[in-house]
Amino acid sequence: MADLSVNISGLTFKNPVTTASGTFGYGDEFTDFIDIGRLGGIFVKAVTGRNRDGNAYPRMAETASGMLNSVGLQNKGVDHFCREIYPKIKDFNTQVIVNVSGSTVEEYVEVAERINELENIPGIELNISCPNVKLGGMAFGTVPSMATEVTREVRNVYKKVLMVKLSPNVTSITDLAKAVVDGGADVVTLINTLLGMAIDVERRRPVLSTITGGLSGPAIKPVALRMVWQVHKAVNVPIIGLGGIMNATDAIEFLLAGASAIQVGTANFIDPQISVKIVDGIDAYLNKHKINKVTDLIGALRTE
Amino acid sequence: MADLSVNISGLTFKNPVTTASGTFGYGDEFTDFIDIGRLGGIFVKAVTGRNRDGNAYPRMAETASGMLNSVGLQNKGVDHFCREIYPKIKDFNTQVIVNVSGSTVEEYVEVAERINELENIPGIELNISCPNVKLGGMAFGTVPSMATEVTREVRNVYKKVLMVKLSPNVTSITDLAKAVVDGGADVVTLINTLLGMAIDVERRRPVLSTITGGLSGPAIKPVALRMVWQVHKAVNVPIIGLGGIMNATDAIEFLLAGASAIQVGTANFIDPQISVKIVDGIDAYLNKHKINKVTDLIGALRTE
Amino acid sequence: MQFNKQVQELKVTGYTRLNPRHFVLELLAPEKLPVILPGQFAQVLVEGSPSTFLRRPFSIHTVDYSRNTIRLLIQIKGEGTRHLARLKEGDSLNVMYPLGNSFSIPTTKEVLLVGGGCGVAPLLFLSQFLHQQQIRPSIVVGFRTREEVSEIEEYSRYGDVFVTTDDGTEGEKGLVVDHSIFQKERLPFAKIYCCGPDAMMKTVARLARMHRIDCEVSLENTMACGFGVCLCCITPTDKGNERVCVEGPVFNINRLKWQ
Amino acid sequence: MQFNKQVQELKVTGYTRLNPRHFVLELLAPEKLPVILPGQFAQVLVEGSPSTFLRRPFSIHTVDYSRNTIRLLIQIKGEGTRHLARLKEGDSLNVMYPLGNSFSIPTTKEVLLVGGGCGVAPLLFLSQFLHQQQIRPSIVVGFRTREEVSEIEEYSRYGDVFVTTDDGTEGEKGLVVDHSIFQKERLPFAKIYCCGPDAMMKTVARLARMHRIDCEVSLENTMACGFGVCLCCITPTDKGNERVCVEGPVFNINRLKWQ
Ligand SMILES: Cc1cc2nc3c(=O)[nH]c(=O)nc-3n(C[C@H](O)[C@H](O)[C@H](O)COP(=O)(O)OP(=O)(O)OC[C@H]3O[C@@H](n4cnc5c(N)ncnc54)[C@H](O)[C@@H]3O)c2cc1C
Ligand SMILES: Cc1cc2nc3c(=O)[nH]c(=O)nc-3n(C[C@H](O)[C@H](O)[C@H](O)COP(=O)(O)OP(=O)(O)OC[C@H]3O[C@@H](n4cnc5c(N)ncnc54)[C@H](O)[C@@H]3O)c2cc1C
Ligand SMILES: Cc1cc2nc3c(=O)[nH]c(=O)nc-3n(C[C@H](O)[C@H](O)[C@H](O)COP(=O)(O)O)c2cc1C
Ligand SMILES: Cc1cc2nc3c(=O)[nH]c(=O)nc-3n(C[C@H](O)[C@H](O)[C@H](O)COP(=O)(O)O)c2cc1C
Ligand code: FES
Ligand code: FES
Repeated sequence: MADLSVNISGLTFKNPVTTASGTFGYGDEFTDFIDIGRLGGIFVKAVTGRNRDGNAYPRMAETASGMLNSVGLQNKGVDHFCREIYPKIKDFNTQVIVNVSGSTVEEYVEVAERINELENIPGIELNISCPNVKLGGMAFGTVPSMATEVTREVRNVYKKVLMVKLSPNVTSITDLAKAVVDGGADVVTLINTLLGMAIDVERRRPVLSTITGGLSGPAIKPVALRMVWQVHKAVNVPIIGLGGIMNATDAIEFLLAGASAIQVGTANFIDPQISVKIVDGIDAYLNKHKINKVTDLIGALRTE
Repeated sequence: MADLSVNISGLTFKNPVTTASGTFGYGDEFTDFIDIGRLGGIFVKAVTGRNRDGNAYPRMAETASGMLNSVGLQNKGVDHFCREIYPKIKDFNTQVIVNVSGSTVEEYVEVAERINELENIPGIELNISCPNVKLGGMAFGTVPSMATEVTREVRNVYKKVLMVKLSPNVTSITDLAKAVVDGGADVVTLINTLLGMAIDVERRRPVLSTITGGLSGPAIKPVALRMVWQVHKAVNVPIIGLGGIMNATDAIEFLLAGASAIQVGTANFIDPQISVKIVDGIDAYLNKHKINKVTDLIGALRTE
Repeated sequence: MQFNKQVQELKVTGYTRLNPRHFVLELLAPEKLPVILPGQFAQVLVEGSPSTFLRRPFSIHTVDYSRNTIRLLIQIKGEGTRHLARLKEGDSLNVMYPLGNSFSIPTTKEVLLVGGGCGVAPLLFLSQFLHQQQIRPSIVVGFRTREEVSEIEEYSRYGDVFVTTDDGTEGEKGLVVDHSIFQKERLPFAKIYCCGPDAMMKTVARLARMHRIDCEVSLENTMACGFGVCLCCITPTDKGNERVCVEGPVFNINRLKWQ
Repeated sequence: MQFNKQVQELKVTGYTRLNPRHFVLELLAPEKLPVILPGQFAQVLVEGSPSTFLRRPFSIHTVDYSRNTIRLLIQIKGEGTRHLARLKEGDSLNVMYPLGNSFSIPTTKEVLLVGGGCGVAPLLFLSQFLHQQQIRPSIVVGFRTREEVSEIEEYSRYGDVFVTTDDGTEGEKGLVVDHSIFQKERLPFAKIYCCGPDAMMKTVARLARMHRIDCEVSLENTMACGFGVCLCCITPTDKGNERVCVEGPVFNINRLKWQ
């Protein structure tokens, strides 16, 4: 049994396998299938300042080796989270990170301040892929100066580990990574979904009510892996990598590219036990290759 | 039999199905499999100023519903093209468009000038996804001002139909589309490949000699379709759409999103007869839906 | 009662082709079946079908605790179902089940079941269940044409069956909702359970409201997970957007805000 | 002679499992077989294997014009070949063939064939072909272990066969290139044809150069198309980067710039 633990900005994860926000609910739906305590951590779904109904139906379209979603941050708001959800998840035997979203800098700050008070939440993950209402719908995560600003404002009020999750829909992912590190991010998570679209040719209509939506699943893995690699070379903070991870081999690819931990997203829908299987698969790989600790894999890609 | 012909900036294509540059050679390898005269057009592979050897082996990695390539514009240069290739392809009974590449503005201009002299080539497609040596390897196609400049310089010397093929690796595809239209492009083609990466975990090395490469195939279709739709709403020139088209249904999705014609790329590798099958499939769709002419589908997506 | 969801490899022990578009799979569980209620569904992994990335949801058609089997009634629609239609006895199938809520237990004996197309799937299980509660429902089922009419003997065991076909080749001609049973001034039912295409369910709901009959419908929706975590399958209700895969698929029509 | 490439649905008429890792498929063509030369290969579409997007290349193992069949010798490596291993007689397979160039016709009778692993595949066809030219080659074939040694009788029909196994359980112990035939001071051959893993071919090429023997090798490479249009499968030669699928897979070692 190899040492699977990783240290991410001072937080110890018992292994590098975590679950992606929006694909794992608040963890409770998974207790039928797995022992959540076997995971390195879980990223619970986006929390915003107030209740959001999300987008209209239909919200999902299957695509080649992937899916599009337009859930639209449906959640009951930070009050409800602190009051109703937190008590249920605070004693999970794993790191519980909250994904924080908003449409204005003030909303991000407000949510971060509230989550800061929750003792058993050691970190937040800022989801800056949301459209910024003040910036005419342009996502915070696509303009470096905006990304720095929202990170800095949250950093001012948030005292624990601050992770920022980047959108892949940009010309230069390294510019965005540098921007959030400048703003005070301890960790960068990448990638969120690629913006995509699907059309029903029989009805001659978009499949999603929102026309476009977020593409996830194995289809995006090559792009995600490339971005992790680019950011790993460009910034000096730990990276959490994700995008299309379906098995231990995929997870190891991300570690080699420079991720200190990985998140399992869409794969949870197909096999709710997959995250635990990936923990076992990484262990088996390390044993097979006689590597004592998983940290020896991080960024260990040979390119000479 | 419906009317399949489309008019693209004054050029008549007998149908909207063409083949993508770099996936169809110079057409000759396909004569064993199909009658090239049944296609609307063919886009032959990239021609540069001088001979290029391309990148080292390995140049290909299979990915989920797609592939990565790092061919690197291998070709024998514009002289060789005009002397050796042009005579062989000039009498194809279809529109033959030449894909033009370069590392400097001067190289693009030089190639465009030479191709301008070839009577039976009615248009060129500028591939501005290549890294710009003067701009430190940043692609022309990712910086709007550079995209405008290279288009304008080519426009000055090129008198026939000027198409510009855009890279999807940008924050705003509409900014790039507007930039090349400002520079004088008659038509925009989208999309080129997404930048991706693959890792061999057994060898702990990148699969490609160049570490990163271009992702193509059905995996990228949702992104391509989204970009065609966005550009269709933003600019007023005809669009040629591509990215992951594997069958007639996919092709029709692109037409509905706003493409006046489509290109078949990676699918040619799997089924060299697919382009002709797509022509037949579009015809069957039109007949089934009692639509007289294919142009009625262009941009006909219902979103109200 | 516990509702532990399972992911199991079930074995195909029976395959019945009802007609060119429909077939029934009988699946044997490797362990004792969990408690399953009528209206619940299963998420099926379609292995070996390149264009089928996500699981496919199907209602539980019948449950046989003595044989430890469940059955699914499947209509061939696209790649996934086409692939399932090629399964053979002895093949195994990865299934997540039981999922979703269930039809409520009626407080009356005057029960009507209405089903159209593959929407009949959960109604056979429901009629068995009602039978156990000493309730003999009326069952109206609609099909496209005579050759698609099937399993009528099975339904007849548990209720009084009325058939419609779109083309009138069997039973009354027309859609399910055109059946003469709905034409009476006073419908002799206190509860309706309905499953089928959206348009049909909306018509039945309208009839039920008109006649002040309590009515539950089983909704379809595009699902990614099927167990409540993706929020892709919502429907607007009096409590906001609810998940069809957890709070549903069965909803009382009073709670729905049909678009 | 014409070399029209075809895309055809071939029918599986024979399936022989040689050992746990290797099997041979016999495939019947729907029309008269095209002319096929030794060293040419086929691109096989692996239907129903979700992770197999592109075709898979395999050398033509044998050709039987009288039965109108070809055979492929396949080693199970990953998803694609695992899936092909599940084919059964009667199944059909979409195949593009014949592709690539071929081994040259020797101008001498002193011919040596060297093959290792699934690299033996094209050598059976080549020995049949040489047999027709009244040439009886020496054939050195290497396997991992005794249970993988196969088709020796077939090779023996056309040449003198020498076997090596990595573990020495049959023939000489060691790699193909360790065989005593290579230890002689003067090798009695004027032409070597070789196919197998890169490292093996490089060693053979070194030996050939040392002994001034003309030598052709059949290269592998990662292929997307297999018929010359994608430029993914290049190898550096004296004429620059050439396509293994068109200018190859067979190259004279004098033309190669081994990395
Ligand atoms: C709770 C629930 C219970 C169901 N029970 C049954 C059942 O008992 N028997 C049965 O035959 N079918 C049932 N369905 C529908 C079944 O899930 C779909 O027909 C199936 O997923 C289609 O898969 P496919 O790969 O063959 O088709 P695809 O290729 O995915 O799609 C073919 C066509 O069907 C449509 N479609 C796909 N999935 C759905 C869906 N979930 N809802 C509505 N339309 C869809 C697509 O838009 C497309 O037009 C149920 C669906 C739900 C949500
Ligand atoms: C011209 C040519 C002729 C060939 N002839 C034969 C033959 O007669 N019999 C035979 O068994 N095999 C032959 N091969 C190799 C065969 O094509 C691969 O083993 C096969 O494609 C693997 O497919 P897969 O899906 O099972 O494995 P994958 O899952 O694709 O890969 C499994 C492993 O094999 C490696 N691999 C995959 N494709 C190739 C390739 N083309 N070349 C080298 N390594 C590869 C991968 O990197 C990976 O490590 C030939 C290859 C070429 C190029
Ligand atoms: C249905 C769905 C909902 C999601 N919701 C969120 C969210 O609330 N916040 C967030 O940061 N990312 C969200 N994501 C993005 C995922 O966390 C992840 O970044 C993305 O899906 C790529 O990973 P994958 O390919 O492994 O799924 C969501 C993804 C899906 C599929
Ligand atoms: C092997 C390969 C080589 C390519 N070469 C070129 C090229 O020379 N010029 C160019 O503009 N695009 C080139 N492309 C990009 C394609 O033309 C096309 O934009 C891309 O593959 C997306 O379409 P697809 O998914 O249908 O393949 C190449 C793509 C592949 C796969
Ligand atoms: S399908 Fe995921 S929540 Fe219902
Ligand atoms: S595999 Fe495409 S050129 Fe050889």
